[in-house]
Amino acid sequence: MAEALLAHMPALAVVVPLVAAPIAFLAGARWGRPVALVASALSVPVAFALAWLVSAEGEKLRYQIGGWEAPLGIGLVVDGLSATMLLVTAVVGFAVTVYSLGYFADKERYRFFWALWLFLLASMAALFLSADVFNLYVCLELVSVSAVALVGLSGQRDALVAAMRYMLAAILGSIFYLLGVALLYGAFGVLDLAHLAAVLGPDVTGQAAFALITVGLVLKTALFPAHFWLPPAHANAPSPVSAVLSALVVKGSFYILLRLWTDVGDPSYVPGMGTLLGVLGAMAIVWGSVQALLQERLKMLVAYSTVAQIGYLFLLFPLVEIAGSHVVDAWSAGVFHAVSHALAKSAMFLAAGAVLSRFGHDRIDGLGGLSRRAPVTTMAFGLSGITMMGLPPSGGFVVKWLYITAAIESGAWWWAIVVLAGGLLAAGYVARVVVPGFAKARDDASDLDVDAGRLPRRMEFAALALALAALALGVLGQPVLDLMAVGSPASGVIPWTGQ
Amino acid sequence: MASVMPKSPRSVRLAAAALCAGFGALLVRAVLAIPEDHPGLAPVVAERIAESGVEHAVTAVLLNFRSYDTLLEIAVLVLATIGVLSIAGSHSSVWAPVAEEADPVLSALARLLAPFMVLASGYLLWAGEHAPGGAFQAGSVLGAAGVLLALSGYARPAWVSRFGLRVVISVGLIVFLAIAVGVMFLGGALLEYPDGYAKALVLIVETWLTVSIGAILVSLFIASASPIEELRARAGDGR
Amino acid sequence: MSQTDIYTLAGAALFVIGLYGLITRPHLIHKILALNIMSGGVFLVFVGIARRVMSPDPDPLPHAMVLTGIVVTVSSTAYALALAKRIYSETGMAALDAPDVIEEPEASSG
Amino acid sequence: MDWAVIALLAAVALPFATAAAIFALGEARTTARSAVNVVGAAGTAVAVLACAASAWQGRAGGPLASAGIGLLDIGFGFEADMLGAVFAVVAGVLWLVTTVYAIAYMSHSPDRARFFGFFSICVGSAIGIALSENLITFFVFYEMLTLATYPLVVHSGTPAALRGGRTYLMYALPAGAALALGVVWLHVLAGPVSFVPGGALPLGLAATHPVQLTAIFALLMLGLGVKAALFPLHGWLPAAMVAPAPVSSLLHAVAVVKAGVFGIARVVLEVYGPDAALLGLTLPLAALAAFTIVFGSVRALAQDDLKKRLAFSTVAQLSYIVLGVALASPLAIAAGIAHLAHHAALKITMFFTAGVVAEEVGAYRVSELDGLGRRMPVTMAAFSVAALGIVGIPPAAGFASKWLLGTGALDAGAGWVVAVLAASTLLNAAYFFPIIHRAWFRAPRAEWATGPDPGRAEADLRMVVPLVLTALAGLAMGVLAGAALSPARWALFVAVMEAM
Amino acid sequence: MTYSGWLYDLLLIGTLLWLAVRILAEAKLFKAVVLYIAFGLLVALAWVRLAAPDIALAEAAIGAGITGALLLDAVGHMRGRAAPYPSDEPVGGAPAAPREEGGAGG
Repeated sequence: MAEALLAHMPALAVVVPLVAAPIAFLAGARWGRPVALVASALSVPVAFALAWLVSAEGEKLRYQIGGWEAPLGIGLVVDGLSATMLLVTAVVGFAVTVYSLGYFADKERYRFFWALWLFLLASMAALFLSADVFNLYVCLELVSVSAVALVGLSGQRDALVAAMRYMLAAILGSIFYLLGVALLYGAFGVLDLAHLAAVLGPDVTGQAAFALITVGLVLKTALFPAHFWLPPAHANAPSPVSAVLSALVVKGSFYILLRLWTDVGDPSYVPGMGTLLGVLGAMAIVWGSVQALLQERLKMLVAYSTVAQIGYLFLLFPLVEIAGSHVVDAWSAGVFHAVSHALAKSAMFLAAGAVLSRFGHDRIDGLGGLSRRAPVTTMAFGLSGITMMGLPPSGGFVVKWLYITAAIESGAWWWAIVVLAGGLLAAGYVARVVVPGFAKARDDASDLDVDAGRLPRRMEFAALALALAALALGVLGQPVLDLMAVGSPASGVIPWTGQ
Repeated sequence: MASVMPKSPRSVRLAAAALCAGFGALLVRAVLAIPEDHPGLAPVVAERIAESGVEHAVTAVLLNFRSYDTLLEIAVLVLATIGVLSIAGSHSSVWAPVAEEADPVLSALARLLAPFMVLASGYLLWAGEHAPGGAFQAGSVLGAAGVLLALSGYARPAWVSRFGLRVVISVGLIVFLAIAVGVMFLGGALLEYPDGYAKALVLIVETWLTVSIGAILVSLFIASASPIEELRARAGDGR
Repeated sequence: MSQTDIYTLAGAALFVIGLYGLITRPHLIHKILALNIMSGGVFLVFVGIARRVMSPDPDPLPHAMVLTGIVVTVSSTAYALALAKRIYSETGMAALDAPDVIEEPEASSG
Repeated sequence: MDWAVIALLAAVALPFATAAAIFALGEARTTARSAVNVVGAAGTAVAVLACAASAWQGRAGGPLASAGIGLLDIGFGFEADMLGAVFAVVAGVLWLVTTVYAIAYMSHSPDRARFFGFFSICVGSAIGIALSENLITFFVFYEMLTLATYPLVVHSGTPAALRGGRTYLMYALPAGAALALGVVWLHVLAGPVSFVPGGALPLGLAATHPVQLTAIFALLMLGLGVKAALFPLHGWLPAAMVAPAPVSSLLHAVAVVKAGVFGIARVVLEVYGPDAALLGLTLPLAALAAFTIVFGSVRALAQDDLKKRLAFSTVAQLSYIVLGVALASPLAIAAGIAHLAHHAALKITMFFTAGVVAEEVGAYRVSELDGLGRRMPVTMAAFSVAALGIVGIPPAAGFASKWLLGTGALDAGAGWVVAVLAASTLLNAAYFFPIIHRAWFRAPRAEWATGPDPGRAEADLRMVVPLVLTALAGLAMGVLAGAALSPARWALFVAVMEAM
Repeated sequence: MTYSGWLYDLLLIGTLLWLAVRILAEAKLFKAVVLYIAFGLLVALAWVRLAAPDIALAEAAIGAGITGALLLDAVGHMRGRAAPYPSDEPVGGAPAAPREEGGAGG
């Protein structure tokens, strides 16, 4: 029985939240809460079981839905990368669920939150497991529609306009992606990722398909200069939603890019593409950080920080292309960044949300003396800031370490400079929030309402727990590094060239 | 009404034109390079269709070989409907019968057409097993019938409460999921129909999907339709 | 030139036309229409590719994918329209950007 | 696990555990917090002393205790070696003394949980730096120290404090980036770098990659030089004097700044080893240190603010250590290492005193100290002993340092250093003697005789006892410099190993 | 392929492209949506030409039908004005908002 259960784990990872979503919808405003809590709690052991399975097996697992073998049927694939992303989704998802129970105190107004939220969790799981390019399209649509609906949930003007902008960008991205899928099918006649990798050749249609898919996913990942939709959407969404959008949702489309460019093909498949993505990533780091330095609202600052941190993800592509023997470092750096940024950024948004809902505003110049009024929240923000800066001991430092190693090793030291400069800029915008927190509380320097009631403890501690997890990755990160390396292209073989 | 066509700045239009020209050139090249003789997966489908429980290839792909896509697609539908409900707010006409001041001609026409559309839907569902048709077409026609009725002012029956509406919206997904997961207890994978049961299970799924897609499409339309006060206001405008 | 070529090229053209409209038309309804036209173009490419198999029944896979795509597209269109209407109700505007982004309005024949 | 490993892990972990407990107890529970703090500090002091004992036991065959966690191909590793034990004992033992002082000093200050929590983290980081087995671990704790110090610098929350904090970060963060680049680059070039007496670079690397190694050295010195307050990277230290006295005492005279010089010692002696001289890197470093000595002393002369004068004195004194390491003869190295301990005891005494003076009589400037010796004779006696020690008047510890450094320089064939030493000594005397003179030989300020509490009045015992103890320690290190286990002897032992 | 088949395909495609351009150039939204419904029906014809009757049925019902109905409702709600800003023409009943509200971020 236990054996059978384990064999079905990949399906369960999707099915658990997917079954819970319509149930939460039926259950309504009150009973949707426990349904969501149970489902997101169950997802955690399922994700751990998958991670354990993959580690024990030491190679990719496949699960064929409907019992139909690829290329006819759709497969779920569990390798180190997908298990890692699932694990992060489950952990962040659970923490955010706990936080949301406190955040959405107005049950009736947000009665649709829980169903939409579970759909988002289910679609993220489905996306990270899917082994089929068309199925990934459906997953992307699920992710986008649920994410946009969550952004617009509050019904406030700014949120609605932000949701619309996000929606248009997301649909456009999906259409680009779908056109790419059409061309891939036209050129190679298969949809399964592994089959695609086997038959992928230097083909004009195939290259165009990769380019179109990349444009679509870059739009959805909000890589500079396609980031225009992200800051308003992430800043105006309810804070738990902001957390998950920044932590997980943008990583979903990045994950597909990673699969395509390092698992199916490699960055040299379309000449210049790796470098182009890297350059855009570098520009994102600088532009996002500078914008974060200029923002007046805390959540806008955090959102622009996401724009910057997304840039780090894309440094992976040029470095994987050129890093030679250190391709492992470059690849691991990108994936590890996805993990540690997910933890730290969700912590930041949850902290910002705690500030916003406790004090009623998030203007940065009105946060004087914050560390005295809300020490746990300030601590959570500061600790996650350490990961943003890439300082030890944090997951961000491991990322920096790996990137700089890959850059120096491959002789492309300018990427190392980008990484380091980004860290300093991050210190600048984190300091903008943390430093006034230490200022002596003067009446004219602080807009913090002295009488503001305490927040539910679970809100403050959910943020702190995530920030501490991001920090712990910097010391105890080896199991995660081991996990994500299982069956990864970082093991040295680039499939389509057979090298 | 003055018809004014706002335009983007010239710089935006030029940039857009350049971008589109670039994509256009890329696409023309890519499309013309598609190999003409690639059979795709058609032979594989032809080879396995006998096991699928249906004779029509498209239905076999949708409801058996790639039924997972269809499952998630239904999820998108339900999700979008919930999204529309969450946007529409509590004043949406979804919670109350739609406008009662409908055009009598349209109303009569709808009442005449609706039974035929339901019949057509049933035919499409039945035909889908061996010919063009199937749950989607059938569901769409059913949905279209529902929309027509809604447009013609046919009020939602009073017994369809808020909870009932939620059931109608989500029932298709829930049934599909129940079957998808249920077969796992018989020893198969997710959505793996046991030998010999494929035909029956596909038919059950199709039937439910027809009903639910129809119901969802109607709900989507009604839920997204303008709030009732606004319909009244619009009618009052003398439009 | 085969039927596949004709229809895939037509699909590409619709994609590009829609893209241009999406960027240059400020009205949300226009943007949503443009996205639907783009989707139509993509579906044409799919079905054109399916037509390569010149038996009475073309490749069923792209057909199935397009059917799925149509349902997904109508779902997101329905949501986008609901959003547009709500924005109009809340702000009295049907565009994303403030008017100062837009050039002098020109009269058009329509 | 044997006792040595337990002591090693305890030395690193106890301060962090103390910090966690302090944060958890929160602001209101003062007594429990103080108790936890003192117990944690005492435990740490015992642990670092045990580490020193294990290092001494293993002095011939390598450290007895090592431990670590694997991450990537480097891992975090700790070991209790002879060199590290010096800094660990200095930081750990002085923490206990400082804790007692600080509990009294801060007794009316707000935000004490935050203060003592971050203080513990700083000490833990310093001990981690001391006991790191490799450059990566060192770097991790070095950056932790950078960040954990910030809340202490800005503790009072005044605009001046925030300015000081900003200056500090402006120096420290870019330095951290340079250090990171250097560390990773070295790792790529030379593989995992453990600290090994006599140098850790693979054989022949200096011959094949001289330019890269030089660039890496420059990056490392840039990163470490900020905390070591090497000219021109010293600017943050005087600005950071806005911090409360316990911070200035332990962190800005001992833990933080010596983390920098200790790092320089590790890199020069135990990473580059003889290659540093081969590549021609030591002479520029020595010259820079020598210049910083003179520069710091001259700037100290001009300061009327007592803490700023002490800060510039620290700038100069830190470079004694750098100079000793850079000269690389056994005696010079011994001088540097010994001075690490000597200067710690002496300078912390002076900062303790400055804090007491500011707190008790509100005097912040040298010109306000007239006749203070008669009001608080014990405190000012301790101050005077420490000042004379730093100037280098025998028998206090500073003399031993200077003597070793001078002879070591002559051994290394760098006679010019003696001139620097002489000039520095004169300058030391020139900026400290006026203070001593004012305190003992000028008439007291009028309000002290007529105020509510006229005449002789020492501060709270919990502040006076620590500063007397540290002054006595400074004296003892000089008087007993020749005794077994004295810092000077210990340093000689390390120096011989390093120079082998 | 036969000559007449060619001609039919080209005519169909030409009309589709022309309609697509018209839809996006049309100032009156109501007219644009009606054109879009026509577009959808013509696309359904294209599906028939491509031997995809399943899609033709779905397109007619969903693509043209449901989408068209949703679009018409939305246009009715927005009163068919192509001008997206309240300043162009005062609209009775619709709440006019300050301009800066609409341009959140970006």
